[in-house]
Amino acid sequence: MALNREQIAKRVAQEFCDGDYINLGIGIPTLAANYVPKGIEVMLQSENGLLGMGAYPTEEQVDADMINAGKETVTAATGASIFSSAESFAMIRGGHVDLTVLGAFEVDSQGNIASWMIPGKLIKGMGGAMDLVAGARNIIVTMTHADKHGNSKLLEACTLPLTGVNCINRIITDLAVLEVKDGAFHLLERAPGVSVEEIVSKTAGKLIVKETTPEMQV
Amino acid sequence: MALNREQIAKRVAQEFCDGDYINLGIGIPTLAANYVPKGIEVMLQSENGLLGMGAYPTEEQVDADMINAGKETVTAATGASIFSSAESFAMIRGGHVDLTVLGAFEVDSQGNIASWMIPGKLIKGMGGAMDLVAGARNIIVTMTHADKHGNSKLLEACTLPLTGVNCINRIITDLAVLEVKDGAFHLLERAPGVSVEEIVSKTAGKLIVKETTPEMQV
Amino acid sequence: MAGFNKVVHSYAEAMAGLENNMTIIAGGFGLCGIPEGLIAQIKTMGTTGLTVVSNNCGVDGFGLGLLLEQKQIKKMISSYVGENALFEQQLLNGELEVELTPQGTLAEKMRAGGAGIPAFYTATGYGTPVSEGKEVREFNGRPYIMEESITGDFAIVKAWKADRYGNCVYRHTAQNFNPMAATAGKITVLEVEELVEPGELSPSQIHTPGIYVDRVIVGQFEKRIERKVLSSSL
Amino acid sequence: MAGFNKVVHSYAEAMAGLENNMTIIAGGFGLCGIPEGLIAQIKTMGTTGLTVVSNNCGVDGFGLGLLLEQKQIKKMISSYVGENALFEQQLLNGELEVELTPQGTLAEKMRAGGAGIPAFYTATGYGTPVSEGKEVREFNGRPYIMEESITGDFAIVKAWKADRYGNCVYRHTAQNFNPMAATAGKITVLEVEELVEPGELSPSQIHTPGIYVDRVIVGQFEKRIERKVLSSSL
Repeated sequence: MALNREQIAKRVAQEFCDGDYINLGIGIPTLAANYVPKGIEVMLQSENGLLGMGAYPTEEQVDADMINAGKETVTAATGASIFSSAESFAMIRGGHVDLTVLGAFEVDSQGNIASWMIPGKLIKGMGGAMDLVAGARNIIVTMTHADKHGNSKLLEACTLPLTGVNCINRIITDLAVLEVKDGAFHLLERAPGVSVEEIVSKTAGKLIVKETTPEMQV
Repeated sequence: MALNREQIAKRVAQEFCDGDYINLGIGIPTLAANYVPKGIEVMLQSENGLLGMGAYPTEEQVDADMINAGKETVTAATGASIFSSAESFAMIRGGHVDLTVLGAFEVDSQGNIASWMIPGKLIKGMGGAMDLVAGARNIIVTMTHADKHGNSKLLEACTLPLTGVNCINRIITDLAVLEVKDGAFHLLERAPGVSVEEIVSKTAGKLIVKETTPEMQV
Repeated sequence: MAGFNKVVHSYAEAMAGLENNMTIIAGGFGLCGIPEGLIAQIKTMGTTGLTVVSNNCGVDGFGLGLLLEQKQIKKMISSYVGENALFEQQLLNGELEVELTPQGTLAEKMRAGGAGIPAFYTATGYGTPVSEGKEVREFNGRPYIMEESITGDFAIVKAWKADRYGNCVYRHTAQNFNPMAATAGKITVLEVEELVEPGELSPSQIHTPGIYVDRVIVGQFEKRIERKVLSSSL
Repeated sequence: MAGFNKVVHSYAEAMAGLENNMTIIAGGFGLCGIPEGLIAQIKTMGTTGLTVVSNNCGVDGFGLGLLLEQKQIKKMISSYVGENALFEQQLLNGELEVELTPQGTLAEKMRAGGAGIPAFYTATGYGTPVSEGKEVREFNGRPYIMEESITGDFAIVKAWKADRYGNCVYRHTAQNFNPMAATAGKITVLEVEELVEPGELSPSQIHTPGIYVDRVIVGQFEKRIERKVLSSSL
């Protein structure tokens, strides 16, 4: 069965390594912070200028001057630092953030990503996403495998305006974990109970499937 | 009679305006800090990362971590700030420093300055001088009018490697105060007892002299 | 000795000199760390044709959103439109010119503007609509685009504590774009929560040295919260 | 949970991985804020063919001057040679390659290197020997030259207090080039006066966030003064 949001977040968290500095986008990526594997320590970077994002505040801790990039109230973890937007993006663009996890409208088999506008319909703006995909050492996209009409979001070539080119390393969807390399999606894992055939049918871009595809552990 | 170092410094200080942020080079410029006119307040910038340089320390105040750009021990004045070299030069190069006073080997009538090397003989390095002459809003050079052999240091065109081009506004020497504009030196003041003829004879570059040239008040 | 006393006592003084069609650089991220009183003053003045450089444009009815409502803004240079219905609507209608700029590029453009750097290269936006019309250049085999710096006629900045020299510190994540904005205005105006005596702020801990600041005004802040999320809400 | 414990207990560990012909970026201005123990370790290791990026090269017999004496340095990228006889002599003799770089350009090159900016434009050095071979470009009618960024295999940095995450603060003007150096090394090593518990440094007052730092070692510092000038010496 397709994973729910919490399950996708859990699978994302399995990608975290001890000592990683990680930037988590709004939505599912942010949920992954709740599932950091036991025995490892990671630091979360929020691009509005906070390294070492802590838990959400209690009512007493709420402070309008303490927010994350999603404009949510947060706290600072022990060992946190707070700085300007220029410093924050120097960090991101200079390749100092180990991992970025973000959502997308579309990803293609060249590792391109589209996530910030649908011409004529919706303009969110790119915020920090273009900087993150250009700068982080490792980039994971989380999204549903297909849109609500059943159309694949894993394409041969993105149709929407791009956020970045040749930058996505890994995709974690409600159906599968895939690697992007050499101009193709490589199926690594499938959601428990989801067949390879379903994944094949919902992947528009070139997909490489090995003889056996293990189920995700979530 | 030609001014001594202290007198040149006194004349330099007359150029200071209330509220000015000023960078003073090593040597005579630094001495000018002792002659800030009564009733005005200026802040001294030291390019190693100190805005609001104070007096030299007492023996008890000496601190190896508190130096100026001349590597001398200093103190911080009230209202001082301390920052990185990148921030310091952002300030300088971004045009936020009102006035820079520095020494030179040669200046020419195009406002060019040479101050950091004599090929084959001496290489001091440019330090922050190239940044200062490219960035400050107003730049004054202090030096002796002629070298120890009597050769003019105010030339038609500098002969030594340049520090900056078209950047010097004013020159204060032991003999005169001059403005640099429209490809010529303009004599504004002469040292007490120094004749216009002497200044003319010791100025190699084009010199414009008005009918009367007042004496400096030092 | 008035040279370094930058404190003004009215918003009219604080924004004196602002004219139609000027460019304003504004600190703040969402509604966090925004110069609330200075924005209100611009609304009061009714200045129009403004170009505003700010990561966001407030929300409907608060922050820079107030100036959108009054149609005082001709052009926004921002990274994010989402969650601001009027902004998105004016943009889609073509009533408002918008230069969407990646957040890091925007921060760096302001810093560069303040630091005398007219342009720099960045990988951000290469191969996307952001790179259209911009020079592409390779360094060490990777393509980068050239981005030019931004300066403003005014910079409006929100700080926590400042002294009369304009030295200031920002509070928590209300720092955000404020330090860069402060460096990039021909006239930089600081709206602060608290005026302190010179010397109270430790020299090594000052976020923005006073050299960048022209005027300081003590303001009152509502500090509206966009998304109050509590640990118990999870 | 060793992920963020960057503290090492020997200078050998601190500089492990340094090899001949590598590039080292060093913080410090003159003898102020230099990583004394890390420099001594490089002398002990005897590594040669080094390119060292540092505003100065210490003095004869102290700081980076020690590495000049041992001829461990192939090339210096610096702004200032004055007051260092051996430096000037090796330069004039052609024994040492020197890329003289304006101080502000040097600081900006390090910052750019750490910030993913491969090149930027500056007015500094235009029309001087520094601009030779560099692209000249006009912005708003003024000529600028293009300068490329600098990164190093190692950055050696001196801080005052740091925690095990590598978050640190610098003391007074011993800050100088250290913050930029810290961002520009593939491996950044911090030599500090004092190790503090995480949380002791206020988050908003940290000068260099730990993300830039790979190793932290507590050192002993002589802190030699180059020019002791007293108020009474005037």
